[in-house]
Amino acid sequence: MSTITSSSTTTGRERLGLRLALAGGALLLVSGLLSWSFEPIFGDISIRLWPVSLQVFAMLIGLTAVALALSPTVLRRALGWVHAGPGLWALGIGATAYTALSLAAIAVEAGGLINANEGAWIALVGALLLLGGGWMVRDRPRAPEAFSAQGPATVEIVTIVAICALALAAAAYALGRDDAWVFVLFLLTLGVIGTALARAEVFEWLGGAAGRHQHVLTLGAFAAAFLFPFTQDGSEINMSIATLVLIFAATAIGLNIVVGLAGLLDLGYIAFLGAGAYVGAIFSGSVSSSIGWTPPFLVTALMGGLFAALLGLIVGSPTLRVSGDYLAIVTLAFGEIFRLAMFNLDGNNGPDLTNGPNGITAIPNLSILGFDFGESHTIAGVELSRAANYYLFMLFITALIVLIFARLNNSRIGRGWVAIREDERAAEAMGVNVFGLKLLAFAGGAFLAGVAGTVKAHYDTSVTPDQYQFLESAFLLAAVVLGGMGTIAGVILGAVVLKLMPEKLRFFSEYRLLLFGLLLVIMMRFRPEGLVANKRRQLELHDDDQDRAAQTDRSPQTKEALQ
Amino acid sequence: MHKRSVISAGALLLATSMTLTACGTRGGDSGGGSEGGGDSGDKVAKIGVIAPLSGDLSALGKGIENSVDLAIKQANEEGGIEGWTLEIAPEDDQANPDVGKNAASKLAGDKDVVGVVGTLNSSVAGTVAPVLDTAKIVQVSPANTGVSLTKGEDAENPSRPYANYFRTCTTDAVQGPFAARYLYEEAGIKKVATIHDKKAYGQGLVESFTEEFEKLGGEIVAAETINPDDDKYDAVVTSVKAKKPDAVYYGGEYPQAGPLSQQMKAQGLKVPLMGGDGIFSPEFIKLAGKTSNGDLATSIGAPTEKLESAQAFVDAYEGGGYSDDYEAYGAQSYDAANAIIEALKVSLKDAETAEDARQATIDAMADVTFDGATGKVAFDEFGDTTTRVLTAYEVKDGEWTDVNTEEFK
Amino acid sequence: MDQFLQQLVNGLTIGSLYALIAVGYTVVYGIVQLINFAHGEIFMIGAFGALSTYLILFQGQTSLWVLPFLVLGAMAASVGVAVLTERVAYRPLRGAGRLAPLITAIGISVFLQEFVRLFYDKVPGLDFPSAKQKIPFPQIEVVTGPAIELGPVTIQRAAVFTIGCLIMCGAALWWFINRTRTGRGMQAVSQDPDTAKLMGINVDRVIVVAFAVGAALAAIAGVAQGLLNTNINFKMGFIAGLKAFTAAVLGGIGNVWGAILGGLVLGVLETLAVQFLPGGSPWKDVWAFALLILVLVFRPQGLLGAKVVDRA
Amino acid sequence: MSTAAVPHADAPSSPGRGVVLEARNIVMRFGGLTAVDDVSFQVHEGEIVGLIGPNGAGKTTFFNCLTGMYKPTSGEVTLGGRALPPRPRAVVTAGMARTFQNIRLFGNMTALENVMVGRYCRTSSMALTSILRGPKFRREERESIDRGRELLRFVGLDDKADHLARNLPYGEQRRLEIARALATEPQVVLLDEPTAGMNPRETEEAMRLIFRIRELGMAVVVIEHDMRFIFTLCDRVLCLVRGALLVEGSPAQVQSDPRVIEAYIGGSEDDDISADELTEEDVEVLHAEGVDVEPSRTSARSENGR
Repeated sequence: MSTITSSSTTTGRERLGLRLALAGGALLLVSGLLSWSFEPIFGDISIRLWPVSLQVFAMLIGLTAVALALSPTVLRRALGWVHAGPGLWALGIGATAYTALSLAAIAVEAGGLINANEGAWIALVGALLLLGGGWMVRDRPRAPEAFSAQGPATVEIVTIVAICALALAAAAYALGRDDAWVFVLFLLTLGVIGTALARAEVFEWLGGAAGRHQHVLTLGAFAAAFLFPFTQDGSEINMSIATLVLIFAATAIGLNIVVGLAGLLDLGYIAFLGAGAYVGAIFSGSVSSSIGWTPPFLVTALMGGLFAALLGLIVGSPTLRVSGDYLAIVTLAFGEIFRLAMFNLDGNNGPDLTNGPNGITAIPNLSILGFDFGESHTIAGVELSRAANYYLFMLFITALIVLIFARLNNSRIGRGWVAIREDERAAEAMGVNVFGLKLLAFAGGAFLAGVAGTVKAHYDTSVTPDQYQFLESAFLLAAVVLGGMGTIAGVILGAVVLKLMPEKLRFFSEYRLLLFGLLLVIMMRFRPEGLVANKRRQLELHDDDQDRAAQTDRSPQTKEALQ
Repeated sequence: MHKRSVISAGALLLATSMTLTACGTRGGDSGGGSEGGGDSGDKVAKIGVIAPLSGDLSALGKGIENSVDLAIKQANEEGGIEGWTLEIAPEDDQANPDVGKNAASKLAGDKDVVGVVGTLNSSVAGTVAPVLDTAKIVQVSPANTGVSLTKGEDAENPSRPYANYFRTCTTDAVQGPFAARYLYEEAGIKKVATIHDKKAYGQGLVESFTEEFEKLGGEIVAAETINPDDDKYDAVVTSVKAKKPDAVYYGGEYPQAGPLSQQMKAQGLKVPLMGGDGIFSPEFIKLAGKTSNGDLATSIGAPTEKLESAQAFVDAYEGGGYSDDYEAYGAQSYDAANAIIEALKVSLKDAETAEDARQATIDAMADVTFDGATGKVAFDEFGDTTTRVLTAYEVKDGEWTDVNTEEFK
Repeated sequence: MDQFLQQLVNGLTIGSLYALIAVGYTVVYGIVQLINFAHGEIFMIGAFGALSTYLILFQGQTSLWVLPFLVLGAMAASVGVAVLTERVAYRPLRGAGRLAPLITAIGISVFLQEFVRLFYDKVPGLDFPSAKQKIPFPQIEVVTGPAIELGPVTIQRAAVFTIGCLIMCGAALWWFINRTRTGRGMQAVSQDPDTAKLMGINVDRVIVVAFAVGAALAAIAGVAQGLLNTNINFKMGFIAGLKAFTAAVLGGIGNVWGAILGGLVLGVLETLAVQFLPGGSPWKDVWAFALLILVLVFRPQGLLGAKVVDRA
Repeated sequence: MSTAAVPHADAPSSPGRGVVLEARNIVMRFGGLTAVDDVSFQVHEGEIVGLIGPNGAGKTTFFNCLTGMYKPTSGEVTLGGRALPPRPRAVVTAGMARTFQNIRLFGNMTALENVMVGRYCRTSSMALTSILRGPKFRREERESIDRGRELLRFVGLDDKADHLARNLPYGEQRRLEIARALATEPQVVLLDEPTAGMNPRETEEAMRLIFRIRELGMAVVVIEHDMRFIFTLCDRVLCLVRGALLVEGSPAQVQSDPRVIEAYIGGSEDDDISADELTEEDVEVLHAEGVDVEPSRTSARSENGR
């Protein structure tokens, strides 16, 4: 917290800092118009007055810096509520990192730092000025009007919509980058600006605005996601990445019911996706399926969901007696049993059902009400490829899952789950049907995953046991943990990060798992609540809280119950 | 109030996003322009490779990648195809059908790719072939032996499932029986136990082996399976040993076959282990240890080192400075790549872009015929190779030594 | 009957491996109530430690005197990594609920596997083979020679070594726990950490010792597994770890003797299941995991009774 | 709405009315330790009953037996004449709610949500209704919110409805726990040390709150160590020593009973060696293990636990 003697008067040192930051931001802005390299790399950053890639990113950072630096003075009217000090400090660090990495990129791609042109150096100077200015104002107290700020409704709605559109544009742009350097630098830019704005407490305001216009936000986000295929001009590869991300995200939200709401750690969740996928595959009419019957897809989807839910009930039943990390191991064991059973039901070691390790292949494309998902369709002059068809369908399913999650969360059932998560015995003593709700969480989460699985089977065209190994469960859990347990936005963010990064960064794919493991360790150490923390219901991960410790019995069992 | 704000928000969103994405496109265009320019004015056509470049089977996969690379380099040096430069686009499938499918999607999405060499595993081919078939990209496998890839699921009424799929190796339908005849006729073994890893390749081999072996009058005393993820096969070896076979026929690959052979001998089951081309690798001998002497394998084609047509390949490979051995499928991969290059000579001639030439390349494949490293390369109406020369090898003094080469009839 | 005896021997061999690894789970759990998910990887690191020692110092040697050095190399690697993970990853999370350490453990497990896979052949100055595929393990004459035939039963020499290791380790463990100051300190901490702290026991140190003891036994198991299977690979720890955890639960988690008993019982049940249940060897892990679930549900305190039962 | 929200106190309170809660010959053994030894008692409508006794006397264990958190070794509990099954949920549904010695709120839920969890057993919307937001769901949800706010106002927390329970000061957490218990619409409320750790002013407030609960027509059973509090508040007082009922009577009677004083003095003397008041988890662990309780160990534990 900033100093208590917070006065809105600005000291001389702060004034200097703000000016330095302003100058730095301006330099960054200007640098974008200059040449960064003698070589025409990264979409040709050698041309002046024609900013592309790295230059544009620098200008974005510069623009943010200028806005923040001017917020206490010139823009006081509009942006007076912004907490400029910490924002500028974060931006300074980020901008320095960005320009340094840009120089490194130029050096690597063009062969030596000698190839960096004046623009890049000016950007570096700007970043350093910003860093210095930011350091001077980093303790600047928050303006008194910070939290009371509530703009007119139209301004807020426009802002929300603009942010959705920006997110769409950013996603489309990022996916379009083939150059790993540009991709990384773009992500870094987003990260830097995002962190700076978060430090400047812009998101507090946004959070408020979003809360006041939740429908607009939700619809906007989905509209942006819906429009996404139309920006891709039939690019199959980007759409297939996007579809993978969606399937993954939808499953992760299902898992979030179990882990985030009910607090039951499930390490075998991928098996439910697999159960749905196998049902989808077996009843798909694939030649390698041993069952010839092909019901309409909606029936298959329902069957897949119900079968997964049935498995969920079976896995959930030990929760009557087992909880905590024992439960996690039970679910892990169950997941392995599922995979091995699918592996073995091939006629050699059991009934011929799943075709063993070879899996069920050549699964035909979905066809719902005459709409063939395997064909390209032209809608509004834009060609929608096969992957885009599945993307839109998955988007619909994801929307349903999000709706179910949100509504359950905010109901008697959801409160029951959270109560169980918080203190199982107290919940029971207050009349909450603990066992029933736990089963419901398992079965419900499994159902949603099962439905997603039936679509995945058709999209993947093959279902093999290897797709459903433990590591995939760990990935799902990581998406939930990374994003923020119990949140929707966080889990979607986590899913995007975990699926998108390895697809776009080829050089990185070899190290994907290594970094994944490291990420889990670091997140648990430094930010266990995830990227998007659930402010209202932060999980019990920062257990060292004083007031908490005071009221908690010290025996391990009580801690256990609190999980 | 709510409804109105939502509608106006939607309209606004549409407008904003269109503007923004338009901006994005401009940046993207200028990016694409600078990248396309190579050092010559030639257009680029890529030949993809889908093989396990990491994981247990990476020795084989690297051999495939390097051999294709060699073929492409040679073609470019010889002036290859007028106006075109060939490039290699390797993708790792980790011997996993799912990863393989993603690799295939990636290659299909690359407009420059006109052909693919791969895969190693039949199970991976099951997911790769449909993707490439949809994209009309020719696929030539140097190693898939699963019968159904060319003849369909129904063995009685063969019908070709993927028009784009060809292979330079013979199938299980040839290799299994060849092994059966070798064991029964040459080695005089009448009682055999079979073990396989349940994958398409291993199971297919064992099935065709069993059929032929029993037809010849031999006896299959035990039929077991293992899980390739296991390291320890004690339980299986014990059951097999109790049936007192004179040899064990294993359908699968060397990462399992090596330890299996070693553990068999250590448990006192001192009979030869025989397998298909999947165990024909020096890695097998390393894993199986000293007791592997006497183990047998079949492989497709005549021994590379002994075949005159292959000698040129071996020399070129060794001169190519590759750090990995060409392994079991080097020669077949080299031939597969050359088959695609031969077809491209026809199809790329009149093509504007590489993507346009895809279908024409598939059409041209049917007529390709040349003398490759493994002998004459040509394909029948199913896409199978017309040569059916096989060789049996035996481990002698820690090395694979060929003991019998003949044309399978 | 012959087959039964043979499978019994096989089961005891595998069971000894499980038992050696399971002790690590149980000791750590008994003291900090943490399922050290990465313990399977510690076992794997042990095997690679032994291999590295061999490749650096004894390349080409096959005589018996090499073996103790391999074991020492394995222990050094395992204990080092285990203590490091405790220090860097687990200690900061102590008292932070249960979810965070478990997720951390999963992260460490994945990280260690990948680290070995990616970088084993990249150690500067040393010509190690790539760990991306199975690596043959050095053969030591006396322990990997021809099998011993006892009537109808064949016993691999490496199996004798494995079972022998278990017996020796069991004895050493008994002596350590009951006869040394540190061992008694461990007992005290596992029974009541608060009181132990009040009595001046350095709990941090005891926890490190617990990790180290578990890692040392896992390292021996790693060497034994290498000799038995004649090859090792980077993912050998995952399933072995799960099985060993099953063994620890089966015996009663927190109870050292329970872990040893549980390992042996699990190994024997598993091999007998392959022999006598339909479906054959690919189902054996299924039986093991099903057993784990059944034990957790119906007898969470395990065969010999666990220290902390109230997971229910 | 507001009138329906709080049960009516249709009669002034005084003992001697109909029996609401009755416990007959409750015995609870853990291994070799008898924590509750053949205790019987009755609670009448609108009565405030105090339960006192030195540490380790088995008061909380007795509460756990009453509320179904433990299954008594023998004995029977009836509420309004009907036998209560030893399951917490059934007990709450039948009309008896409790608070905990060491506060067990749902820390990461808001105060209002905590109270709404108490409404769980009086509502019945299941998953599908919740997802579809049917009319029943909306009615119940609105009722729950209104009722929750009503109760928060009743305990004086109406301005803290949206605060996380964990962020409330200690005294307010105690009151919130009471509101949560009241939300289950009980006939009898069991309060386990409701003033532990409170300052005199807060204790005074708590006392007034308990009187007001009685005015709503509910019977209250209170465990307390604060004698002044007990003797001012209660209509009747029971004193437990070593699991057995020592004295029962009016505050004045109990206060003057020499055995009570002796029990307290003696109790504190041999506090170190007697089986101390076990936390319920400790006992469960021991129980599940089938292990005899080692007195020294448990005493050390619970001291630390407090």
